[in-house]
Amino acid sequence: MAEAHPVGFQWVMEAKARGATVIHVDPRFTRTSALADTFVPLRVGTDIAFLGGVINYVLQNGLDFREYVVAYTNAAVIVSDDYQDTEDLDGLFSGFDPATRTYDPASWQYAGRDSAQDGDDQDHVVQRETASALQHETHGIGVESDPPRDETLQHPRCVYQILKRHFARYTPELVSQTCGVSTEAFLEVARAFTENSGRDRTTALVYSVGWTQHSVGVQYIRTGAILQLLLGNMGRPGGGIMALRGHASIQGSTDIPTLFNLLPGYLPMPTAGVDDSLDDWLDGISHPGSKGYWANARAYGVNLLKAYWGDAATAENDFCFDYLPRITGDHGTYRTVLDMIDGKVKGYFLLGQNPAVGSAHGKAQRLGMANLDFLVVRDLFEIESATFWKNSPEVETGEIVPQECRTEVFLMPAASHVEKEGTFTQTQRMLQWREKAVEPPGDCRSELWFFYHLGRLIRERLAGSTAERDRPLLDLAWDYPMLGDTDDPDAEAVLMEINGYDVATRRPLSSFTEMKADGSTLGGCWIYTGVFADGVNQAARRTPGSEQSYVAPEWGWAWPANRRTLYNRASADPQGRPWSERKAYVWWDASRGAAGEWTGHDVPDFEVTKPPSYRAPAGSDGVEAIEGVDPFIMQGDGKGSLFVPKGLIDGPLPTHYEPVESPFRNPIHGQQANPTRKEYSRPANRLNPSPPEPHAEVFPYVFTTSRLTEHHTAGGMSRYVGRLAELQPEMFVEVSPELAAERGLQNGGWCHVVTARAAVEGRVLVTDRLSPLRVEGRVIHQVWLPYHWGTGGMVTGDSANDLFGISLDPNVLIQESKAGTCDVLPGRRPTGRDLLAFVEGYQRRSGVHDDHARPIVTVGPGAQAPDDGDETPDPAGGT
Amino acid sequence: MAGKHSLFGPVDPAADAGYGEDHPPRMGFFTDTSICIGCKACEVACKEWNDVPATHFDMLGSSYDNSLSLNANQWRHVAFIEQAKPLGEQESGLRRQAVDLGMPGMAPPDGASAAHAGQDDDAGRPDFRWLMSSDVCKHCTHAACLDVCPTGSLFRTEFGTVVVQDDICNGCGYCVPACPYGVIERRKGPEGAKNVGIAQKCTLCYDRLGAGSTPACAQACPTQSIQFGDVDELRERADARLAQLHEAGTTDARLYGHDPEDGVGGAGAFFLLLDEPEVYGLPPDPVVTTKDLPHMFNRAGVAALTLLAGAALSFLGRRR
Amino acid sequence: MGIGDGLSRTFLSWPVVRQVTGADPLGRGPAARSAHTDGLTARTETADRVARSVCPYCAVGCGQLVYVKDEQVVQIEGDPDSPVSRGRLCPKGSASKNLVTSPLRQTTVRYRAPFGTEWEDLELDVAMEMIADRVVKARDDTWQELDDDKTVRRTLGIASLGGATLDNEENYLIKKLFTAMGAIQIENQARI
Amino acid sequence: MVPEATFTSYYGRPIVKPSPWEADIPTYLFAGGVAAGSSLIAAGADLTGRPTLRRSGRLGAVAALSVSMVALVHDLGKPSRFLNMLRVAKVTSPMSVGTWILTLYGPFAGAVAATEVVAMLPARWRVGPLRLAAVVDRPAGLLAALFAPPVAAYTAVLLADTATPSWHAAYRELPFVFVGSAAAASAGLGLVTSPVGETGPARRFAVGGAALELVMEHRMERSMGITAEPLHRGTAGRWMRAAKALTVAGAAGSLLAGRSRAVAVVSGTALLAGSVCTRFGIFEAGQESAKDPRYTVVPQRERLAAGMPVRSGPAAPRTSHPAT
Ligand SMILES: Nc1nc2c(c(=O)[nH]1)N[C@H]1C(S)=C(S)[C@@H](COP(=O)(O)OP(=O)(O)OC[C@H]3O[C@@H](n4cnc5c(=O)[nH]c(N)nc54)[C@H](O)[C@@H]3O)O[C@H]1N2
Ligand SMILES: Nc1nc2c(c(=O)[nH]1)N[C@H]1C(S)=C(S)[C@@H](COP(=O)(O)OP(=O)(O)OC[C@H]3O[C@@H](n4cnc5c(=O)[nH]c(N)nc54)[C@H](O)[C@@H]3O)O[C@H]1N2
Ligand code: SF4
Ligand code: SF4
Ligand code: SF4
Ligand code: SF4
Ligand code: SF4
Ligand SMILES: [Mo]
Repeated sequence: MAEAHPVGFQWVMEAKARGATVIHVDPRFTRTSALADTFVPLRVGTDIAFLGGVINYVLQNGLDFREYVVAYTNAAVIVSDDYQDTEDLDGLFSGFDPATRTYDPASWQYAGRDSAQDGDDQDHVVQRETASALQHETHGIGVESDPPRDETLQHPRCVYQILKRHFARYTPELVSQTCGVSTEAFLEVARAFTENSGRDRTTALVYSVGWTQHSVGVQYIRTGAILQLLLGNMGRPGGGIMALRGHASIQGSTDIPTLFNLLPGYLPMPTAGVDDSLDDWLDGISHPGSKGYWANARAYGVNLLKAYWGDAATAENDFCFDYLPRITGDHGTYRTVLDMIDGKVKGYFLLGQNPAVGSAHGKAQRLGMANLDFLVVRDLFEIESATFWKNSPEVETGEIVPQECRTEVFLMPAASHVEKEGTFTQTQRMLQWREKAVEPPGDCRSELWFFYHLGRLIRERLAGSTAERDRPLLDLAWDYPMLGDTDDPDAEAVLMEINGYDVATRRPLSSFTEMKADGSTLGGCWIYTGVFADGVNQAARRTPGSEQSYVAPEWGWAWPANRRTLYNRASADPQGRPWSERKAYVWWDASRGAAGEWTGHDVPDFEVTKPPSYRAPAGSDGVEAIEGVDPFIMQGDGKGSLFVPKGLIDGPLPTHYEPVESPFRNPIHGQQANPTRKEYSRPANRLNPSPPEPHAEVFPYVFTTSRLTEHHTAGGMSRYVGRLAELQPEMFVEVSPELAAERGLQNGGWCHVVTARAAVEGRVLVTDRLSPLRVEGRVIHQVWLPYHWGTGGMVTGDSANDLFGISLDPNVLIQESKAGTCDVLPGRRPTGRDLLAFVEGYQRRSGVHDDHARPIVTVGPGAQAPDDGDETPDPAGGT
Repeated sequence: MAGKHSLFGPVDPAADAGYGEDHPPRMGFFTDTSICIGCKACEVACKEWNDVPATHFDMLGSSYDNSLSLNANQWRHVAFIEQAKPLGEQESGLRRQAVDLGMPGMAPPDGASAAHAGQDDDAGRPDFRWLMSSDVCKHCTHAACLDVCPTGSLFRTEFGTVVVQDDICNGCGYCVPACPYGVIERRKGPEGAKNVGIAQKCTLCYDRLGAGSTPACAQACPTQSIQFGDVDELRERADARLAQLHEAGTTDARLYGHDPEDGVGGAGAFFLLLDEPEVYGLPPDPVVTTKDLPHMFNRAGVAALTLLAGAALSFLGRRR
Repeated sequence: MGIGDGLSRTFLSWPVVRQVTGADPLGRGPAARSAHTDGLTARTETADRVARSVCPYCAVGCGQLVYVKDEQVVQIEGDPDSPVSRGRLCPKGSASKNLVTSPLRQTTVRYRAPFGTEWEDLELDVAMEMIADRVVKARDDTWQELDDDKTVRRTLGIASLGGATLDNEENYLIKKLFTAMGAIQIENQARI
Repeated sequence: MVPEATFTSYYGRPIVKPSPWEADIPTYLFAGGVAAGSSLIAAGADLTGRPTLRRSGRLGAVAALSVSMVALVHDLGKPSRFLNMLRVAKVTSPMSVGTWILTLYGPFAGAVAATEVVAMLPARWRVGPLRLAAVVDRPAGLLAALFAPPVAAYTAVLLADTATPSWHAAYRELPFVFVGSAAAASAGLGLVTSPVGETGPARRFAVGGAALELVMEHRMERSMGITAEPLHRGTAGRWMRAAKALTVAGAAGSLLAGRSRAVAVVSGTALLAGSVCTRFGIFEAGQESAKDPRYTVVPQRERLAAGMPVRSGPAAPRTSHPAT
């Protein structure tokens, strides 16, 4: 956190100054470790084992916050007796189909639910293809409101007992063996965690991409969530799970997504054959019968369609629902890049992203771009993704010959953050408006300008077309006030459309509860409704922090409803009283209003007048079904999910799998790695062998990549900026003194790192911050590389991402770029054609050279069978 | 006004320099290195504000320090020290270690044991620490650079700080060897940069102080490792922080440069360190060179008289 | 003679005289000051205006104050009012002025023709027209009405990547336009 | 030899900075010494009626002074601002003091050199104001001689008043070394330029100067502790060894030079060369001492270990932390 979110880290330092214990668990000693009270080095890719150990410690010693757990989580719920655990199936859950490598979650359901009538479910295969877990980020799980419960938590099939059995094997000894952590260090963490949780104390968990960029990334976070729920840390001040997000508006670009599977406000992109009608689509979101605010999905969906297609969207035509294109599976960026290599994609827009450096498998990225009709790069600088035809490593090896590369490239200069106005949504869901300081120089323009005018030009070209396919473009509500000499669309007008307004009066909506499903209101992103409450740009609010409470509600605006901590109903006990005075945050005040109100430091995440004593009438659903003791109001049962019966591709509980590339056999289960992961097996995407495959020893070391405080991601905003470039001027590789001795590496000298994809070189930094670990009785060396370099800018160097292949978490299709295996050699790498031959030599020795399909399922029926991975059928089919 | 402590000893430097008694309080820095995260924001913010050129684009292989030192193009410098050292243990005076102590690659632990990684249950936590510290001009109470400057380019401001006047300095370079901390330097380049040939160092953002703002580096510092303020108050804060750390068992914490009785009369920018000063590249007991100046002039005077007398004697002798 | 701070200065402003006549006999303080020094001001004071902004790098979302003089950004520093950052910025945020004023910034359109070996220049509006033509053509060429008999009404021939550095308003228009166009492979950093 | 001291540093990087000065400055030190000594010799020669020695002294002084001024200006980072030196008069700055000394000395040395030149002109040209030359001649020469010793001595303070370990540690003896060296060198110049008949005082001056230099240099090294090391190492060591040899030889030669013009020229040259070597040697040693953190840390550590940190307060040192 000190490395990549330094200013955020001031709050950690402040907490530490006030007596908080700071623990850092990371494969290497970083700036964060330097300031932490305790640093625990662990082997990359083993956090589930580590945290699973803590969960086991909690459960074995009965240290959970019982009152919270019983009231607010699904611990008491009884699960179907068809359910079988990884403990029973050697690393698989019940419902696994080795042919498709997917789970049928029917057996994971709560008892009493007839999974046969589960008509509204998306097919689990489709779910995996469409990265559906990302939708569930806010969708909550589609389960019915009132499952059978045993509040004594004794029932053998209640979630609590299942959990206990599931994690029983994660003993301190197993943690030590798997993670390379001493049992003492582990126990210290477990004790600190539990001793600092409860009524009077809370523990916060902070993660970022050290957890997400794994083939089991989502389950990492699930493990954290289970622990935090068991300890009663969710929805409470100083608790929770803090996802430190990446770019300035990565949260915003997820909320108002430029993502293939989502529409604004986490509405899913409709799937062909599933969401055939508006009703099908909306029911798939609202899960009729479930509790919570998704019950109003119709209003959200209709408002979006109205915002898109304005007057053309009417109740009669289902508000132009048919205008939405349909997805049929995985259209993620990695899939798309492989399609580019196959020539299926004609045009590619890069809108402030530099995949030639930033995305896994750099070579595949660049070869894909070299096989387009046209590429539009919008950036501040002449980044590598714009110059792949000229100076990429493939030009050096002869794989791209400029005179033979047909891609037409437009490099369009972008306006910077001070040259345009608009909102960023930062990591805590807070929108902050930026004022425009100066006009952009030269031809620099904002994306707002570019897309507005591109749309205008396209619509001009199609004007008069009678083709049905052109209706969505021609009917598009594409009319914004223009500002200035360059005809910039008014960003505030766009924000107003996002917020939503009454169609007739243009009165801005103040809350999504004002959204109507009849077409009389429109709004482009329901969770953002309220940012223009009272017609005021709330994101531009700037009441100084020093003049308000620590929650600072009058600075910017947070979705939803300016709420700063989600699920904060859980900060009060079931009766609505603060769990303790110290930790008071939101509580029920019987003396307020007519019959009592929720109040506190934050906007209550609960209906303000619904008392704790409220019990839902039988048969109710939606908001009405949320009881006074259901804090998790977006979940189908209103409870925090310790066990997830639905919505996750790879299992209802986290279990330790090895990274896809690992030198070790999974010490816990026969199933080596995540069996449902996405893996595109093809010659261009060779992966290093891992046990039980032979030849894993060719790549004996584990490597991981991450960030430097001094650089930014793919380097576009740091390698081209002198002030930052000089701080870390060269690509380097961190190794422990032990590994340096083993491989003859000299501090300050050169080395190169090799995988089945590439060899990249860097200067050697020998450091005690990396230490060999003892795992399963063996010493394992971990190597660390920053991934910020490329061929452009003021300081250049090899790109660490060239080392990675593509294998993805099945839930969200995020690549495993935190763990791989490699070899490390002293000196500089070969160049030109020799480099290709060099890497090929490694492929041969490790047995992945010839057409190689690797076993993905390693237990049960179908184990060890070669698996072709996840190729989707040729999409360039019918018209 | 010049007084008995004008060359050495505790003094209010602005008053001593003739600003009268109603000058603003002395301003300075207390840099608490125990909370520095080594982010280098101070380096960058300083360079941005003061338009200090970037000149160094080589990796140095010394942990994350690629900025080398305080110099004409580096008015803040963050040091990174990797130490295999038992935490919380008391330091002896003179370390019995080689010159290249604490450098990456020094003294690898026994290859096989890997014990420092905390593998063995009884090995305890890793005996390793990473010290970071942002160094800067000390704005000495008795500033050698200022004292020796023959042009009056270096002067004492009303805030008690020491600043180069770029329009006055003739680049004589005298201030450079005079500084006991090796801070100030004549700018050699790059070509086209401003003030080439002129002595350069931290101004404690004199222009910003005049506008009532915080210096750029302190303003940026995410963790407030760099604390800016009234020196008297900072000294109190430093004492309190030291006491707090000692109480918490960090016995190797110590203050550096805060003592008005020390060799430079106390630094306007002082530090809380976690190890001996020289580990951070700081002199352990710096003294302003002009402390000895009267003595030096004395000796020179005697020498001059000796020369005169010698000459006279030579001529008084027998004519040959 | 050129003693002192310039020919126009009088004998009385000669620092030696000030040393002798003032309270600074050692010539360390007021006596040594130059006229230029007396006239120093912070450029934050002389700026024409200040825009309240947000750091463009990471998701912490630190507040920035952008000082503008003569339509040029002259300083970017932390906004002390921000409850997120309290005026502080990390090295990246602190380098923001350098980012937006970097001499390496691309300010004109660059075009690389198929099989080209060098960049060419292109007028902005020409480039826009060319891109619009290519989008329309690619969409026509790769339009897909059905997939396995299921209506899809889309193109898989146009893809886009990026969004996390952009404003919400921008992402909104991007998604809106591409969706209307039938392009679905719209992705950003949230996937990686 | 002092045993190798153990010490700690930051990656072996220097703590103090070496001066940015180059060969200009030792040249300046040397030339200043020659100028000062020459003015003294010239005055003595004037008073004792040694015209050649007087002329060579006066002209030598102004020539050396010119060399030193060129060297000084050349060394400035902003030579155009040379006159800024006269903005202030700072007693805390040896360079400022030196500047003002030179400002006093220079005109007289220049004037007396000018009168010497005038005296060399054919009599019919010595008309108008030039006639004044004869009047100012001796007073100017005496004043130049009066201001000359500070010129020779202040340069020692110039070096010593720094944090450069091997310079500062030498501050007690260095002025004597420098005036000795100045005497020897200027006398050397006299030996080279004047007939043996006039150089008796110069020879005595040379021997005395050389002796002073050698004796004080020896004492200096003994008092410097570890910071004397650089005087024996590398380039500086070579300069210092050469300086000693040349000065001894030059002094010995000058004892015999009364008879032979050739011996006088050779020994005078040796003395001049010896002085050059002394200046370069001490200059280099200082530069080296600044580049090696050892010479900054070890003496300070020794001080601390002995319980004698430099403090202005009462005898019992205030310790800031347990380790000191
Ligand atoms: N200075 C700087 N700041 C940034 C960025 C930048 O490039 N530079 N990028 C921004 C962006 S886009 C993002 S997404 C965030 C990312 O912020 P972070 O996630 O903090 O960034 P990383 O440095 O990639 O990874 C964090 C840590 O994860 C560790 N790690 C790797 N594998 C594992 C593992 O298996 N388990 C555990 N426990 N730890 C592991 C790495 O050693 C590393 O120290 O930062 C944002 N902030
Ligand atoms: N090996 C490895 N790979 C990783 C990661 C890792 O940890 N390890 N982390 C991953 C993560 S989390 C991320 S987010 C990615 C980041 O990877 P990228 O997003 O590809 O990297 P950036 O360099 O941030 O690219 C953003 C670009 O946007 C440009 N830009 C900035 N502002 C604007 C603007 O307003 N408009 C336009 N048009 N352009 C703008 C910048 O100049 C820059 O070139 O890297 C991923 N890749
Ligand atoms: S630290 Fe050096 S440069 Fe700074 S005031 Fe003191 S003597 Fe001058
Ligand atoms: S270099 Fe400039 S500032 Fe330094 S002493 Fe000389 S004149 Fe003064
Ligand atoms: S006070 Fe100003 S000049 Fe000095 S280091 Fe800080 S930012 Fe730089
Ligand atoms: S800005 Fe603060 S925390 Fe960062 S390196 Fe400088 S002193 Fe340390
Ligand atoms: S200043 Fe640093 S921490 Fe703050 S938003 Fe910018 S990059 Fe992130
Ligand atoms: Mo990211």
